[in-house]
Amino acid sequence: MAKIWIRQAVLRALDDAMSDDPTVILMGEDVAEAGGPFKVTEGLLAKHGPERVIDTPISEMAFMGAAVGAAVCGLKPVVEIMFIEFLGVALDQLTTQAATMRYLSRGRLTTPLVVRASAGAGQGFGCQHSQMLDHWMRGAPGLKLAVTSNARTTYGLLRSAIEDPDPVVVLEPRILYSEREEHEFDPAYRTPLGKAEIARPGKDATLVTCGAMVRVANEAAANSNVSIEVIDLLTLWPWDRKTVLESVARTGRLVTLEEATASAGWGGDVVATVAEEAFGKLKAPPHRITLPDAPIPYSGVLEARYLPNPAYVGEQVAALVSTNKAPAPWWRNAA
Amino acid sequence: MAKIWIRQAVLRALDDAMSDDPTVILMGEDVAEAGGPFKVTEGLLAKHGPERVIDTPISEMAFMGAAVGAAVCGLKPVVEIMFIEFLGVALDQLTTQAATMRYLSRGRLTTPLVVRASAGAGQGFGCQHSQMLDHWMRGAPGLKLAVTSNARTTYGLLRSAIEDPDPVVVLEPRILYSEREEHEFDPAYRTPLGKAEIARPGKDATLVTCGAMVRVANEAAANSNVSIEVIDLLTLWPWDRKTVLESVARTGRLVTLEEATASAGWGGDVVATVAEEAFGKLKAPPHRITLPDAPIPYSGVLEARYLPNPAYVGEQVAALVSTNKAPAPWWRNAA
Amino acid sequence: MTISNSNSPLARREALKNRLDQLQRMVEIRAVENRIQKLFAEGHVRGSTHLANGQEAVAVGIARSIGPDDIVTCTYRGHGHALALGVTPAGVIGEICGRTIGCAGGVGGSMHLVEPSVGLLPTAAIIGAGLPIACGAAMAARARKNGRVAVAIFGDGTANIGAFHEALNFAAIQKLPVIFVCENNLYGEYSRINLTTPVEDIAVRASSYNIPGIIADGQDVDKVADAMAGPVARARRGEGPSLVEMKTYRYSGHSRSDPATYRPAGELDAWLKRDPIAVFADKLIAEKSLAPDGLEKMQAETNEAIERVVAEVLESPPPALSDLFAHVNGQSPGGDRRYSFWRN
Amino acid sequence: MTISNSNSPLARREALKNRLDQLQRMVEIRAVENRIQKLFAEGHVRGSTHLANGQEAVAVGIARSIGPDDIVTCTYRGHGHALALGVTPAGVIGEICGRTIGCAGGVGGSMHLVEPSVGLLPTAAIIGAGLPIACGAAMAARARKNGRVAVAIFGDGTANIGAFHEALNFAAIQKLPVIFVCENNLYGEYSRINLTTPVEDIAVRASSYNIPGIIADGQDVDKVADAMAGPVARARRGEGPSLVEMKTYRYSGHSRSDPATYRPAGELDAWLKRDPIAVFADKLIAEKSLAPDGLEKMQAETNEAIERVVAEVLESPPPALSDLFAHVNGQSPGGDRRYSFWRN
Ligand SMILES: Cc1ncc(C[n+]2csc(CCOP(=O)(O)OP(=O)(O)O)c2C)c(N)n1
Ligand SMILES: Cc1ncc(C[n+]2csc(CCOP(=O)(O)OP(=O)(O)O)c2C)c(N)n1
Ligand SMILES: [Mg+2]
Ligand SMILES: [Mg+2]
Repeated sequence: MAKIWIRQAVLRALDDAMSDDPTVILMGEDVAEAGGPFKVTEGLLAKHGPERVIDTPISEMAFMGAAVGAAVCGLKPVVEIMFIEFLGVALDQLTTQAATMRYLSRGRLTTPLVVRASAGAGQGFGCQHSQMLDHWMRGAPGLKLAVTSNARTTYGLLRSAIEDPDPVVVLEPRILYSEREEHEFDPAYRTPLGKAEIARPGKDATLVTCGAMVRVANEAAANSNVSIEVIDLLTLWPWDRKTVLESVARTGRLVTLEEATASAGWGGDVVATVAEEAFGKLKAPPHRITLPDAPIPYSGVLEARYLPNPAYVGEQVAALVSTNKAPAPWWRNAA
Repeated sequence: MAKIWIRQAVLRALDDAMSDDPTVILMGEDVAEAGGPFKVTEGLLAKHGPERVIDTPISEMAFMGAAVGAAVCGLKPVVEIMFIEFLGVALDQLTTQAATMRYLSRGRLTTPLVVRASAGAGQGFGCQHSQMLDHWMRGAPGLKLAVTSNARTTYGLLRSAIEDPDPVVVLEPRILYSEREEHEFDPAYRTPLGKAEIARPGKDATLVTCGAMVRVANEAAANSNVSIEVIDLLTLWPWDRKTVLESVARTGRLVTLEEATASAGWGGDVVATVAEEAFGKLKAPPHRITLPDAPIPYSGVLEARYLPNPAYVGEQVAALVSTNKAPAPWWRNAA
Repeated sequence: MTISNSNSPLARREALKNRLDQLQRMVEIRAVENRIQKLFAEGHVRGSTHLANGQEAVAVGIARSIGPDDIVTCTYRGHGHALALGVTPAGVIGEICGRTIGCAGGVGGSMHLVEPSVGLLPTAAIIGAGLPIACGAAMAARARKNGRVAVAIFGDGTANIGAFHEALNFAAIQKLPVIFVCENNLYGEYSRINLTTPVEDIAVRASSYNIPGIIADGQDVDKVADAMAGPVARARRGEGPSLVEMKTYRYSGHSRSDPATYRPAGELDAWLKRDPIAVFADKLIAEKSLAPDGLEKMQAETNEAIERVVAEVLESPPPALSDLFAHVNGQSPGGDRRYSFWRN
Repeated sequence: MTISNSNSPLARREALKNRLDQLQRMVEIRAVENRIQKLFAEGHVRGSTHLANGQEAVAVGIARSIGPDDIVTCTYRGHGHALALGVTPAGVIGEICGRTIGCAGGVGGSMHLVEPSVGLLPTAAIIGAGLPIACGAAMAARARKNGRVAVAIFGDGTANIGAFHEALNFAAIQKLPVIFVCENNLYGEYSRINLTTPVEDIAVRASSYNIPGIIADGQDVDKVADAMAGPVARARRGEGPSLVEMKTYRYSGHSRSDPATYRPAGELDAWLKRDPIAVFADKLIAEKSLAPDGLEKMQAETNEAIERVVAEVLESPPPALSDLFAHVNGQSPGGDRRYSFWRN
């Protein structure tokens, strides 16, 4: 097995998709000549040419909307939104236009486009460049939403998203780009949209998470004296109720772990769904591990505490399992 | 008591606020000369002058951002976003800029602005002009979010929002504007932000809702043979956990009712919070009454079915109370 | 002109090669808009609707100057454009009445007309949304090297939204085959252009993108077509986008609820004197292709035809509950009805 | 020039009345940027940071031409502007190192510098965000009738985002006292302006809004100030906004990680020949207010001073956990520290 950078999985997925399908094009700021701000598109311009790998002006609304029009007319655009926050100047094209195109045309027009966006905290980019913001993309039933978690799922989700007939947003935890991993690429491999994965089996509690938090969850589980089943949700919408409900049926306990505050996170929907469907079957209250209600701080000391870490997650789950009571979040005392 | 149109409560709140505080200004498309697309600002230009009641170009990003700058520099801007969907071209200024100003300036700068937006379905405006979209505004801890439900709360929430030191979004269910109600204005009255209200007491189930759905909930409760306690959440963030938890402690059952799909609605957070805090104390599974996962249809026949109505809500709650099992949503069979 | 009563959008579009049919289409648009006003009063129309009577020459002039497989994005004020491009009166009126016979099966409504077979993407209800989308359609045409163009139709007030600026800049730097057509009817909702826009001519903004900016008389269908010809040819040659401004006027208010009292006295009358239908009818009479009383006849026939369509529409059922769940995404019921531009 | 070592942003701003202090401030900016580069290498800086060495004349020229109670919005490339406006080196370096001594207490970072007492709002990390915000500051000034102005500082690449267009149009129609200053350093990230923008001069876009568009040599602090004078006076007179384009160049890459290999050979060298510090030093020598070896002395002193600041910063603690929850909203801990512009 070769050790690769996870950013290479993005590059490889885009390269393979473009090689397999001549209608796939890339658009974004500095994705062509410069090979991408995060170097995930390096070499694609030389290999696939300037008509398919396109540098754009700083005009998210224009190129997001252009992707919609291009998709409707037969191309498969992959748009890079450098930091997910930048969708705040272009959201309309994605959630209001792309997501309703199929519906309004009664199935005659589709928008098979992919929005790739780096997201998440942990690197000191500050409060305007570190959020997940997946909640902006929920509530638009014509739109699908996925989050990558390692080299394999990065490759697999991107390939599936590009082949999907609908608009799909793929959030790529920025912090993973520069991580290394043993991985052998399989061009035929796909991570199916809508399916969650059991990242690590366990008996005492189901820990549902996604993105960069999957590593945190796995590490917490590995070092825990309770048996934690880690589920990587992978697709946030439509999410895999079956896998989650079956796991909770086995473990009897549910914990969600996400990079979002409670009021915006997907954890609310997951916990609510389980509370509705598995009523009376839980041994302990469902529990959400979230971010505190504060913007993301720049200071490394603060950001390290702000984000859930393996030790904290381990304590929280262990406390839930041992007491069958929900533990208080760390800030209940700190604040 | 005089019968008034609910739109008059908006007008009166704005007029009184501008009379009490010379720093309050209004901005929006056609709010001045024309008196507002929904006629909720009629007469304000004549009374308060063109420097305080300002017509804008069709430039949501510009006037939303101008409101941020004006607020930071000592004015109290009230911005009208005609239909909440239009924030899709200006969201950055609200959730990324306004919401972080206080934090980034360490409390030296604040943005006391109010965004008023008409929202919600029921009038045949179609899928791009009928959403609530409150989820776009959640997950930004510097920002507050409220929804009006009648003449009193429209007046009371707007006055509180304008007096609040933080940016506040007030969603006004469009369908209420043209409803009439017995109401006597009290200029001293405020609906406090962060407090929910028990709209109708009951013993068998707690029905948490907001906005136009409060009427639906009240009517359902009035015609039900089970005793339903209707809670008007009023503020969606920060929401009143105490009132909800205390009610559920009394009734032992929780139902949420909202104009949103399950994956985006605030119901997930409310149900999750109750499932966490009231674990083991519920007689029946918590239950969410939501919209189906489809865009809002234009056809009156479809939209009437798409939106929860009193009969349906009544059946759902009654079924939950009588069987202590969660009833299936209407579309489980229809779809 | 009976062709215009065809149920084939494509055939209706082809008919515009005939100048009499162009006049008839303008008459039809006027008749449909007037009838929709009435249908509103009769309670058959929900929400809002935005009439374009007075702007018929712009719609027909554009439609006649591009082909049915060129792509068009338009706005909520799209009834006239939809009819001009070929959508049938039943498709338009049916949609506005929320019936299955409508061009979006009754789920879209007045603001969302659509007909892929004549290049019309779903009209957008968000200001500016159509301009970037047209850029993308143009990118797809360029990728296919098929010489097709995209046309984005929008209003004067839309020239103040960010998407306008970004789309024109993007199209210019990418040299995209797209024509941006601004229908300057002097008003954005209830605001006259001078209250929101510091320049009188939207076309001057073309200089910010180093592209041609052209101004045309929007009340003369021939002048509209002439103004389109150069930009369309330029786009097909791969030389990039243009901004074309059509000076026109909407006779009614912004939407159903608007009496348009904000208009200066005499403004409407002055424009009525140059009514696009009368202007074109006079030409055809001078050209001897229309009898002196030809217009009245045409209007009478058209009104009757529209009444028949209205009857047909009101007999058409509303969508079924299952339509609510159809075509939401690729997993939804409704079947694969995907339309491929430039493939059939 | 010792004044520049003052800990009072206001005093540092006042010092700019003195031409020698203007030179010293430019030297300080250069020294701070170079030191930050080093601090990055030393691991004291997280995330990204965007240096502006080469653009010092623009920063000092703007700061000297407006008052401390005029409002400024700026971007992530704001170290130089913050220092020029008066923020102390400790406030800037401290923030970039995430220490409590930083101007945002260490919670903001390199992209979010702030100092209300000299009119600097938190610099924004989202392209274009500052332009509409400056419009609002100008509205507030106008409402107070206090003759103050707002200045929005942004880059050439930002001229392609919607907020630029909307803000200029809004300011023009409202005749707001705001000056839009575009630092045209020829690059937006790694893209040269000609690859993203179909016009060479951003200033030509002023014509789309019927406002003055001015182009200035950004490497000569006096020319920068001259270019600002007219627009500032015009704004104070209530005659509306202007767009001022400063032709300048950034010596380093877009951000820490960028070696700027995309630049044509010789371009950097050509600009280095007109280094703003050298250009101004030569003038002051000619004016006899600076000794021939005065610049070297000044640079040496400044470097020492900055080293002392760095030592002070590295001794400053990171924020406390409680700072994470302070000033999130009105109910948060942290106390009422609200600053009122034009009230004190
Ligand atoms: C982003 C956005 N803002 C505001 C509106 C509300 N709105 C609908 S039509 C309209 C006026 C548009 O004027 P113009 O562009 O001149 O087109 P016209 O209606 O005159 O054809 C406005 C402001 C909208 N639909 N979208
Ligand atoms: C909306 C948005 N899109 C993209 C970015 C990423 N970005 C940060 S700086 C930059 C280049 C800006 O270039 P310019 O305006 O010329 O300013 P300069 O960096 O040259 O000072 C870009 C694209 C952003 N911060 N916000
Ligand atoms: Mg108009
Ligand atoms: Mg630049």
